[in-house]
Amino acid sequence: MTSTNNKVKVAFFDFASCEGCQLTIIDALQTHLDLLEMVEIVQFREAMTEKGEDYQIAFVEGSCTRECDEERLFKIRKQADLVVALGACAHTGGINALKNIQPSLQDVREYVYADKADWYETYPTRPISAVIDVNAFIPGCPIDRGEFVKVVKNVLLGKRPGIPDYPVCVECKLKENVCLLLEGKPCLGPVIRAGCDAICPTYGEGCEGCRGLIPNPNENAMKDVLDEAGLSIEEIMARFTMFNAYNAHQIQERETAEERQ
Amino acid sequence: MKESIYNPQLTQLASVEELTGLETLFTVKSPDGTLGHKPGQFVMVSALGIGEAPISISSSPSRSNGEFELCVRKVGNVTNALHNMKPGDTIGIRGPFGASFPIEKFRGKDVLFAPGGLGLAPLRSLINEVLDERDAYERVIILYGAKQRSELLFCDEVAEWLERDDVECFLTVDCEDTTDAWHAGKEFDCNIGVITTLFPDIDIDPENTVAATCGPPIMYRFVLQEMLKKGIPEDQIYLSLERRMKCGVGKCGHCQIESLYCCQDGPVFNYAEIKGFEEAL
Amino acid sequence: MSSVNVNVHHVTRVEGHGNIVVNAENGEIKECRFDVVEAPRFFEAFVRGRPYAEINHITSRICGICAVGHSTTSAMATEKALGVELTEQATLLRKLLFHAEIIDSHVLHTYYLVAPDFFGAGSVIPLIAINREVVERALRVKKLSGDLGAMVAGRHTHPVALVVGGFTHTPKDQELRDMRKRLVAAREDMDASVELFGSLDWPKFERETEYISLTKNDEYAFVGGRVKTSDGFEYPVEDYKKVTNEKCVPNSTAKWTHHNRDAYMVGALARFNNNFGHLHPTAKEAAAKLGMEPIVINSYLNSAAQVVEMVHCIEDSIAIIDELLERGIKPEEPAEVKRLTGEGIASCDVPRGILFHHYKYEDGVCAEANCIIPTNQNYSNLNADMKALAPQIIDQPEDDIRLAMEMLVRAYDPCISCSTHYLDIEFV
Amino acid sequence: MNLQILEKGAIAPMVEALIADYRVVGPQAKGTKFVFDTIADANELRLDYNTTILPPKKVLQPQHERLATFNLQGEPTTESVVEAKPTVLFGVHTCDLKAINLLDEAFSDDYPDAHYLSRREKTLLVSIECLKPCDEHSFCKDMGTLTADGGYDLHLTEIESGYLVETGSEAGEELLAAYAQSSEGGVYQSTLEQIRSDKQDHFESKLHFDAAELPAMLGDAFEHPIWQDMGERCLACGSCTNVCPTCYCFNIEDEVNMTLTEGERVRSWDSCQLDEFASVAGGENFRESRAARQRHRLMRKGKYIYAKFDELGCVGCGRCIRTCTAKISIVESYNAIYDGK
Ligand SMILES: Cc1cc2nc3c(=O)[nH]c(=O)nc-3n(C[C@H](O)[C@H](O)[C@H](O)COP(=O)(O)OP(=O)(O)OC[C@H]3O[C@@H](n4cnc5c(N)ncnc54)[C@H](O)[C@@H]3O)c2cc1C
Ligand code: SF4
Ligand code: SF4
Ligand code: SF4
Repeated sequence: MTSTNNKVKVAFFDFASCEGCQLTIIDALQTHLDLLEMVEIVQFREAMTEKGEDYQIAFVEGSCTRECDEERLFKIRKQADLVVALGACAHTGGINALKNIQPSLQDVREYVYADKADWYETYPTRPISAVIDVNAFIPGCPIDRGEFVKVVKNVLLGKRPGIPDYPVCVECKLKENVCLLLEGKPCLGPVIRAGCDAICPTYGEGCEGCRGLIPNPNENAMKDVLDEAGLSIEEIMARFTMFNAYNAHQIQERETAEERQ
Repeated sequence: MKESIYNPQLTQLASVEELTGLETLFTVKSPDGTLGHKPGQFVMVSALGIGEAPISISSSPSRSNGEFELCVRKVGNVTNALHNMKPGDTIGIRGPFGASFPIEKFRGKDVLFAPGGLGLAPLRSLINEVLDERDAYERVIILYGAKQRSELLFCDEVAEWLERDDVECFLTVDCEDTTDAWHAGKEFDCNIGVITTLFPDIDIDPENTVAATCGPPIMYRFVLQEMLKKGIPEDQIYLSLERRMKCGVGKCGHCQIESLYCCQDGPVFNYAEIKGFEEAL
Repeated sequence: MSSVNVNVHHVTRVEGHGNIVVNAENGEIKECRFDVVEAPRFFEAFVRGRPYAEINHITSRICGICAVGHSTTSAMATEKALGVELTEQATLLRKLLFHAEIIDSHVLHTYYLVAPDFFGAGSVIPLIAINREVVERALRVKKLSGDLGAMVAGRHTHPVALVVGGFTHTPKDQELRDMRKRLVAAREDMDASVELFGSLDWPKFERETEYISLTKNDEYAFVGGRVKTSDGFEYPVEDYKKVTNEKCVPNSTAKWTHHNRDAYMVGALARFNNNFGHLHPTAKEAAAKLGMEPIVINSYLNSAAQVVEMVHCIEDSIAIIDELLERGIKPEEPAEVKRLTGEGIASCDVPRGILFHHYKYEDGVCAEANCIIPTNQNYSNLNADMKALAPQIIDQPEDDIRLAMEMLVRAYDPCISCSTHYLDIEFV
Repeated sequence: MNLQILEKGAIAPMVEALIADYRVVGPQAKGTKFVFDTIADANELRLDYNTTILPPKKVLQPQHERLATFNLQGEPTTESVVEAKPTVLFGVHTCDLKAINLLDEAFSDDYPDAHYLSRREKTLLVSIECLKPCDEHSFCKDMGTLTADGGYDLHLTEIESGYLVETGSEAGEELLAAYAQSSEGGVYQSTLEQIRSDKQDHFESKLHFDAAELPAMLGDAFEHPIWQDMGERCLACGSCTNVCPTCYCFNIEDEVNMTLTEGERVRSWDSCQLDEFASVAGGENFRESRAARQRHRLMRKGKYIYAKFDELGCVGCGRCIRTCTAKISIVESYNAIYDGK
């Protein structure tokens, strides 16, 4: 997977997002300037003018929110050997998917653009894996700098990306944080994928779930625990949906479809 | 105390031979001239910077010559990295570790080997040890099963076993290959069916038989059943088990089978001793 | 004279997606505009129905680079709505965090995005080969601002500890002391920055316009204050709609604004022009070295004003830390909300200019929301600048026109990701 | 050395003196809780702590540690990394002390672990007698760790006028002589005994049976329904094992630098409660259900470790109960098995 100068060519693309993940990568360069010895960045709109279309790894930030995004995604998929979903928006739909659980999309458009709503194309937010095949993902809103560097190294070595399958509590405990749930504050740490070094609990804020659920979450037990911490069912749902609304919406849709049958 | 038990000894690959699409045989120079292993033992193999994996030593001590062999299936980080290596490349080795097949218990007996798939890798060490001292044993029976012909390992040696009069070797594959690609095992006389289908046709003197088996987890229960049905006493059956291992020296906890550490108490276990452990089989 | 057709699809080195279109036939400009084509994201619509405590963490995600700005403004608006009073310590920490973001954003813009133009580089990466020292300085200052933000709120991109009522985390005394040392050491980098940007050959282009920013009586305003315009108007932030007058424009997902004239400018240059007197003396010296004295009407110099503000924020951060150390820093819980229903409007002057957040809450749940983003407010002015600049350079080769236009767009430091939405919403 | 006595005010100067020569690790406050951490200033030391979030095992087996480094350029080379700083572990409760003694054994069997052992060799243990239970979760009385039975270098017991100091090793004796202003306290011998017998009443028994019966009781409980129940409530977050002073399972991974020219082998704490812990490449997971994993934990504490080291694997510190957000309790589970018999 190397080019003539022996460097892997990588490109960064952005869709509906705040571009915080791309910025985090720029931040990663503060301590890892030697990253540039290993990869050649051929496209990174946020930081450079050149636009190369010859790349092996595509990092895609942002969610797909309109039809014209799909075409761009197909093109990226066709060119890249490896497509990496970068950050929550691309990985789970992230914050953008909150619009999916609003009562109606038309209302959402009109609320913001009033009678001009029709000028603005939009459809329910989708993670990019709902549009194209994705080889790897780097979760988080924003991504974790260290984890990004680790994934790049692993990919260069031919290893799996190395995103943990265990929950945030593991990292939280190893950092010896005072557990927020035990202090009666809501935290999704027990069911959310680690890799952020439990940054939110470390800074006194319960996990909001930006990295998505672990592969086998015990959701019922989690609900009991949050209930015990004094959260109402609405509050529990709000916690779960903040970054995982796409997923929640999908489940809801499936359930209503089943009911109808 | 300055040396880490987790720091591997470095050594080089002497040769690399592709056995099947998934398995490759690596001949490794013994770090100190000789590895000093016994059949059934394993080494922790490092692809430096990638990680470590436990791999059975596939060659027999009787054929060591300052080298030993590893038969590796490509399944993940370390094994993929090994598959990308060429002769002369450096790998790390720790070990040999673990309990071996107690060869003295096999001597003077009829010996029955029942490897399934990659399970031949550790058993081959024992088989060749036995064959190199053939006179010390009575009958030698090998029942070898694989998914399909193209997955049969060590075909040169298998061909030899099939040839020899003093070895009773029977092969079986779950099904025929779906492609026509040539494979060394194409010519073999081969039964179709799972490994247990080979048992009914063989005649053994159970009291005088010592058996060894190794294969994928689901295979044990069925093979053991056949062996017991044949009347082989429980304490004359040995098996080699696979577990996740990170240290190889009885500490990391991954390989625990209840109170046993597979890496130290095993990987070779006597059936009579292990059968009370619910997590074992 | 030949025809010119410059079409820059997705201007690079700005946050978000924008297109430049310049069409001229026989020296006559037919079309000249800047389009925003970023996918709209609908924040104001989807925060409705969410609990108040989430809102500033959600709106933080409007923009990765001014996340602190959005999060702070949002929390302030919620605090006004729900009657929350911050402690003095929390107020100081908010300012300190804000400075971290101003420095971070400005160093990113001036060094990574603007400087390559002057070195003839397509990005900061080849700049490493051309002038490694400059790049290393940029990385150093960026790391400093990032660490400053992390010390206060965990990280600066979507700050964790910044919540309604204050913070969920308090930096330790020792951390403040260590940070102070690094800030003092950064003065050297500031001097070098002033020298570097003072030596650049800024395009000569001038156009009078109205400058709008926040203002305060006792300090250079970033967090809260009153709205001030260079045409002599002043408003409380609650009257923000009198200032912004938003409207939709067909070729843009962003909304455009105007006040006393057809267009106005917000951002570092506006703040510089309106609040020069409150700059730290060292920052005033820096301005002198950069040859700037209010009122500056060359939009390209917005980047130079950012350099002046970086100097100011480094100095003021040192002062804030001194004050915190003197008072004695101690762990605090966030202040409690007094009510669950209410309406609040707040404003901060974020790196790119004046930002408004406006919410209505019912039973602790967001019922209405409106956010007005600085970049939106600059579009009219940017387009007016482009139209004024085009005839002056239309004789030049297309590449030069393209570069001049791109540099102009970049000078505004447009953050398009956050500007794609928003129309005036009447709350009833 | 006979019993010694340290004035209350003598602790701080002793700690300050130790700081000059050692890394002193002791309990300090963190928010509403306590943690073991390096003491920079004697005032940080909180000998009145109840319990810590993580046990002091982290001093001897850190959460993450380098085992070896690799040079990958040209002909590769490797080097062991065995790092140990002279350390005084100050203020260890007797349950944790017992746990350290158990770890000592686990790391020094057939394959001595230089990383743990060299740290251990350079670490002096100053333990302290608990006079009241840390909270409702501890059950040290049941597990026989209410008092120390050797294993320390110095052992403190608080009395009104100061701390009685027992010496458990020559190194402890030297430490006391060199760093503390202690005086002969032989007269307090009977006070000490009185304290030890009085304190029994302040601690409750939590188990409904004698802990010595655990290995046998668990021997019959492999198929007990309690595991299913625990599995349903368990979040598999691994907290119970991470906070346990006698858990030492770990993961080993290799890491490389950005330019792939250097690498290192890193050991981190691992937990048998996590999904992947017992899975192998073929797709088999030998403890796939949360129930099987909870069973493994409780069996290990009450039976497996006993089989290996002749000691129970639980010291009754109560941390796993305290930390579990799903309120799973080893005491309740053991009692349920016992009561159901
Ligand atoms: C005593 C013993 C002897 C053995 N002898 C041999 C032998 O002779 N020959 C041989 O080939 N093998 C042998 N094995 C098995 C061998 O050790 C494993 O196949 C090897 O450890 C795999 O290592 P790896 O780094 O290549 O795979 P890893 O990268 O470690 O992958 C394997 C693990 O990762 C997980 N995993 C795999 N793929 C994915 C994925 N895509 N996403 C997430 N997780 C994934 C699996 O659950 C598995 O646990 C033996 C094992 C033991 C215990
Ligand atoms: S604070 Fe949250 S992440 Fe940390 S241990 Fe508690 S529940 Fe888990
Ligand atoms: S703790 Fe939770 S919300 Fe915070 S960064 Fe980690 S996964 Fe995201
Ligand atoms: S099992 Fe629980 S109570 Fe027992 S030693 Fe471990 S953490 Fe403490």
